[in-house]
Amino acid sequence: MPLSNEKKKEMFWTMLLSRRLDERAWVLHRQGKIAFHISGIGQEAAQVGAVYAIEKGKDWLVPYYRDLSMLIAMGMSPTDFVMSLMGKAQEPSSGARQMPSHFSLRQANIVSHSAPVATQSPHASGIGLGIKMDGKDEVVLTTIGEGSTSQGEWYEAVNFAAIHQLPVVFLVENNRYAISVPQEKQMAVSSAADKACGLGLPGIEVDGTQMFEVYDAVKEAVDNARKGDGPSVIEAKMYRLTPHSSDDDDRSYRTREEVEHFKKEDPIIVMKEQLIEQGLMTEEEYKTLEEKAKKSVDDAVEEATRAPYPKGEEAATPVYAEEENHD
Amino acid sequence: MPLSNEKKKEMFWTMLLSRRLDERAWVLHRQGKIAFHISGIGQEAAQVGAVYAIEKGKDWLVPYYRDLSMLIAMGMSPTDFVMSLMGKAQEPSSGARQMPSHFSLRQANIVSHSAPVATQSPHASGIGLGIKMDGKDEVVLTTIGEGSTSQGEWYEAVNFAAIHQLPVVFLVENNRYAISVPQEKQMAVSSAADKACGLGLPGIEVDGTQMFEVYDAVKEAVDNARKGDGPSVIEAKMYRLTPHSSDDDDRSYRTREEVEHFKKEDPIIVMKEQLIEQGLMTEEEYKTLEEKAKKSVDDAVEEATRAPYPKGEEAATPVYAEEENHD
Amino acid sequence: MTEITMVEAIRQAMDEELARDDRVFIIGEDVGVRGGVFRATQGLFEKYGEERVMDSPLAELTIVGVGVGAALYGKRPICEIQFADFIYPAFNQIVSEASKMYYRSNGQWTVPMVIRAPYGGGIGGGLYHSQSVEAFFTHVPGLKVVIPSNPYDAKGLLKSAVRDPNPVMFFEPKKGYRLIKGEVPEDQEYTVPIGPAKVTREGQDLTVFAYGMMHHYALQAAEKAAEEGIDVEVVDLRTLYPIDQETILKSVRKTSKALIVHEDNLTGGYGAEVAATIAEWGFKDLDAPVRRLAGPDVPAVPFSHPMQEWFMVNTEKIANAIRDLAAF
Amino acid sequence: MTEITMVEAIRQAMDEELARDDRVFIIGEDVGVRGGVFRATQGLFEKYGEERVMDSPLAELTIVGVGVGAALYGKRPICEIQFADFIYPAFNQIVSEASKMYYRSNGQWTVPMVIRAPYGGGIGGGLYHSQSVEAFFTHVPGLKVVIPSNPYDAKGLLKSAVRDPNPVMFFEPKKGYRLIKGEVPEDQEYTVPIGPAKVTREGQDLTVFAYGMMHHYALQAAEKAAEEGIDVEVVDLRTLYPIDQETILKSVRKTSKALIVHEDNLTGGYGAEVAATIAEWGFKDLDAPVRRLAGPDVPAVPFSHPMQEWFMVNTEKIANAIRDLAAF
Ligand SMILES: Cc1ncc(C[n+]2csc(CCOP(=O)(O)OP(=O)(O)O)c2C)c(N)n1
Ligand SMILES: Cc1ncc(C[n+]2csc(CCOP(=O)(O)OP(=O)(O)O)c2C)c(N)n1
Ligand SMILES: [Mg+2]
Ligand SMILES: [Mg+2]
Repeated sequence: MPLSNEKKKEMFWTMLLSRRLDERAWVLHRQGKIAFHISGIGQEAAQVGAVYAIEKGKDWLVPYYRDLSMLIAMGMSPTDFVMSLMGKAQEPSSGARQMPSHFSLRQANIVSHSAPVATQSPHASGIGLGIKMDGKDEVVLTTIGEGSTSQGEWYEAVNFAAIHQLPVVFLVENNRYAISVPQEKQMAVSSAADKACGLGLPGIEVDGTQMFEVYDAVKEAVDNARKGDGPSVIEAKMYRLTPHSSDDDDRSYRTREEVEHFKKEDPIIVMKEQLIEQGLMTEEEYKTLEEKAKKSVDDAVEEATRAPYPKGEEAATPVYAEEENHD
Repeated sequence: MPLSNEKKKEMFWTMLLSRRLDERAWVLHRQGKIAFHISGIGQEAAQVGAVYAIEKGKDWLVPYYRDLSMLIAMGMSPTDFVMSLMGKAQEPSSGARQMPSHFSLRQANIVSHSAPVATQSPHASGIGLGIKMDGKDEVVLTTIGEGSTSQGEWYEAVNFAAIHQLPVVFLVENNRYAISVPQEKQMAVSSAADKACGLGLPGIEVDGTQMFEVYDAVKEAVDNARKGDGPSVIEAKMYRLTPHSSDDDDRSYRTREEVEHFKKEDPIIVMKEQLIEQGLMTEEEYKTLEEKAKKSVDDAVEEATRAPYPKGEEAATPVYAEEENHD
Repeated sequence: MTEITMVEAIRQAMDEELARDDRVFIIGEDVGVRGGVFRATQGLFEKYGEERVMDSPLAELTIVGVGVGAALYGKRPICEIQFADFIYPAFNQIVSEASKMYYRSNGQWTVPMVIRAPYGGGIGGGLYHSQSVEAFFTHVPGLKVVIPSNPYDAKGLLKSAVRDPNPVMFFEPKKGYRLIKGEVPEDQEYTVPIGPAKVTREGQDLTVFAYGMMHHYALQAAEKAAEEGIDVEVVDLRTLYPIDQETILKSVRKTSKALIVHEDNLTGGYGAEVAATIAEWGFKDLDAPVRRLAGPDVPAVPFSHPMQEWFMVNTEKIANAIRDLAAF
Repeated sequence: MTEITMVEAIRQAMDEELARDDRVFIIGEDVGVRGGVFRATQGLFEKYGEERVMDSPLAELTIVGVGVGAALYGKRPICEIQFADFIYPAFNQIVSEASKMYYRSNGQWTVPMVIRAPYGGGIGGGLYHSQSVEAFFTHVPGLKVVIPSNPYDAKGLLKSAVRDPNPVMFFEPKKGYRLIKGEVPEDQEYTVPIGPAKVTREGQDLTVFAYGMMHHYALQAAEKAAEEGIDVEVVDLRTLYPIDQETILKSVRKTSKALIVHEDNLTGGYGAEVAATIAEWGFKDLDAPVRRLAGPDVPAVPFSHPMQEWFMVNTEKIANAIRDLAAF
């Protein structure tokens, strides 16, 4: 079933809202109102395209720190996110224990991830194993940066999923850098999708600025996984338009020309033009969306600013569970 | 330059001597004279074929615990080996600190390895890096079992070597089992050589009972590495003709029929017949070799039996080096 | 009650838990048809099938990482590490992930899993089949660390570990697998709670704190000492982490002298924490220095028999340490 | 003498060692053009080229495992782990390989390498950019573990570490990178030996043992206490492993009271070994319980500022502990 026009517009809206929220985080950082931000700017088309291919409330998402727009798509509110930026007690991922953008949303089947890269990949395979054991038709989508596929952890996770034909889609968000280190120093192949051939599962490469192409590729992989046809690796190629994080200065390792070049391929611009061209959205509508996004972000900042910080001693718990957390 | 007939006979002799030594170890174990043995029986053709492709005294060997015949080829004496079986003070690998078959021979550029599998693979890449930095034309040969290629450690080692085009040959000795676990539970590809395509280096499969085919394949990879054309993965397919170790009982996981089937492809028989067929060896000569091997093994056992055990307190050192050990 | 071995007790615990709760499954190297290299899973593959007694690839990170994921999904994995010495590839998954998941998600996600591993020396295993690794984990909040010393506890504690909603490191003294036998109720289910240490021998003159194989030897050494008129109390620490300060301090209050024994290297070993606890909170009760008897600070237990014996703590060495401390 | 920061001292040490010995090279994530995420390798790539200041793949096991191999070949790698929290993927290579190579080969093979990693909290890094990991390594014979507290030592100890024929874990208190400044000789080469702890403040009433950032705070707390008439001795442990028992026990002999401070979690932390050492060999000298002040036993330092402050040991908390102990 192809995406409806409504769905397509909704997807664009998710991209746009995430982008404006993400940009605001940079502003808050410059204003000294938050201590840290790590950005998804430039990766929204791939993220939204991918996450719309799984079923909300049924499938599983095991994300990484750039996946803000996936989280927004799955139901994390802008206020939730700004609270995490500010370290407010009520932020839903960790009660402000983790740095911002280290997501978790139990009720949406979004698994908590940590900072050490690639540790989430075996979790995805383990969830896939559980699904297979129970004979369910759920699917796991997990994401990672291209640099992080250098970790043995990723290899082992994919290998296990391939051996047992688990319903897992391994999405690699290739934004060309791991902080300062370019792809050529991470691998001797031209795409992380190429790594799949060595592990016995399909590897697909897709243009990460093309939201609907990403959707199609991931949807096919998800459908296969759901049918019991096993896992896939998908690499979406894109570009990290911001420095690695608010602690980074990217001028030492890439030219301004390079960044400017890729700004022309900004997925927000690409997708906006595509929607307008295809008659799915008018300039008018777009402006309304922009206003709506701005208001949503403004409100979020205001609400989050009012929210209380945790008390120091709240950090004493919860170290050990008294009961497991399953239904 | 093809192998001379003399070389070929020498290679067969090395196989044969290793085999008889290895068999004696099983006997010593049954007699209660040694505590542990882990065997290379069935893997000699591949091992000798491979190790003859590197240059003694110049190239590097980073082996694993089944490589007895490689060690014999590189200059470890049968007495040395029996001493290690018996835990005698003078055994050259570790002064009896390690279990038998955990080899090291500094003067022959054979690096000490441990029991945790795959830890040797990154060492091989590190040595390769050193060689490249110094602009030397040395080569590293490193070995591993097929099951152990499931470790992220192996993937990372090969990946690094591929990125930097290091002079390393990664030989996988695929004997079809990792203790009881068959290859299908380790990987979703039909050969560890297939894994190479995902890492951007050549992957070659070869029949591990055919000593000269293995030699040719490894020689080509070694030549490429020496020229600066980078690393290769080679998988030699073979069969472990004995239980995993003297602690194992393989009847729980494979049929006697299967083992009997592969005994017919015993590389000693295969290579003996080949040499006789090609007129490189007569039955007479073969008998002489057998006698020579028996005598060599007898002598080794006698000599090793006479050698002293270490004193307990010798184990107190050497924990820290006072000086590095390099020239 | 019948007398069974340690390894049989462990096998029984897993058998019963697999039968009780179909979310429980075993994953590890050679745990399937082979029944485990120590036969701890013998017969379980045949009884519960390939999916619940699952041979993993040869990769400890996979075993634990997949276990964490399965636990998040709602399963209750028992991960077997073939030898404790091979747990390090999984260190990141244990320390960064399993232990911190509950805290970092502010209680959203639990990781109910058990990681079993045989540990310890004296079995001719050399540097890499003899290691004691508990001290790497008794420093990691979020984990529990359990080491049984006898079949009764092994069975009861392992069953508790499987039911615990937290990740539990369960280290089994492999030298005792067949050597240590003990009575276990036959027709009656029981568990042993994770948490409390246990006074296994009452005494007045000094306390020996030990666990695993060393606890076995400590009891023997206490008997020897008794013949010489030294009345030794023995405490089996059992749950090393979180530490049972109360039982430890109560015993020191009574005997005023403490000897801590483990086979792991001395420096930075678990004994340091027990000693530090006593030095901080039992100081007023102490009549003598807090003594530790442990493996020497060399990398691991060497293979050759004389060197292995030099390394290992045994009944005789414990008895000597008891005599010294009693005479202080 | 000029005043420089900790991170500048570390940069200088590497610069000088790269210049002195062409076997030395640096490998790590972002150490090249980026100059390291903390700028510890700034300018070195430009000066020594890509081969000697080498960006690794994003894989700590690779960094250390390749480092071990290069060291075996005859190089002298300096491996940078971007944050100590990310060292666990390399744990197997450090604990199974680097630390045991010399012993297991009976002295044939040495692994002269340094593993540098910034550690510690108080910088808003949350659970995974704030960890103290030293206690995992101060239990591993064959390794040396060094933590400097000031620029002079940082430079001198790092130079010694590079020249040491053994693997040296070199943990750098990242909060102090720019905060702690100190004098370092300008035109004169020097090293500081690995091994000895150092009395950095003489006192009579009690001794505070600390290292890294906590040593910095300990000196400040000692000043506060002095105003209140408490005469505190401060010992900078510097080389944690092997432990300098002599300096520790000598100070306890003098002051009879010991307070050990670290920011790592309390239980099973390095302080346990220091306390145990004192309780065993300095018992007769003690006038009070051996006190430890350390991070609480939660998984790691939380991100949000109030929770971070709750976790972190600081000057005020140390001063309070000093007052308590002095009053005992
Ligand atoms: C195990 C580990 N090592 C190092 C880091 C520090 N680090 C954080 S993000 C990052 C780069 C990640 O690059 P990539 O995987 O390409 O993802 P991207 O950030 O580009 O999306 C590094 C090195 C980390 N988080 N975890
Ligand atoms: C890290 C690690 N895990 C487990 C073991 C136990 N073990 C020793 S050999 C072996 C099987 C190895 O299989 P493979 O790599 O195929 O080599 P083979 O023995 O068949 O030659 C296992 C599981 C080990 N030595 N190291
Ligand atoms: Mg990237
Ligand atoms: Mg095999």
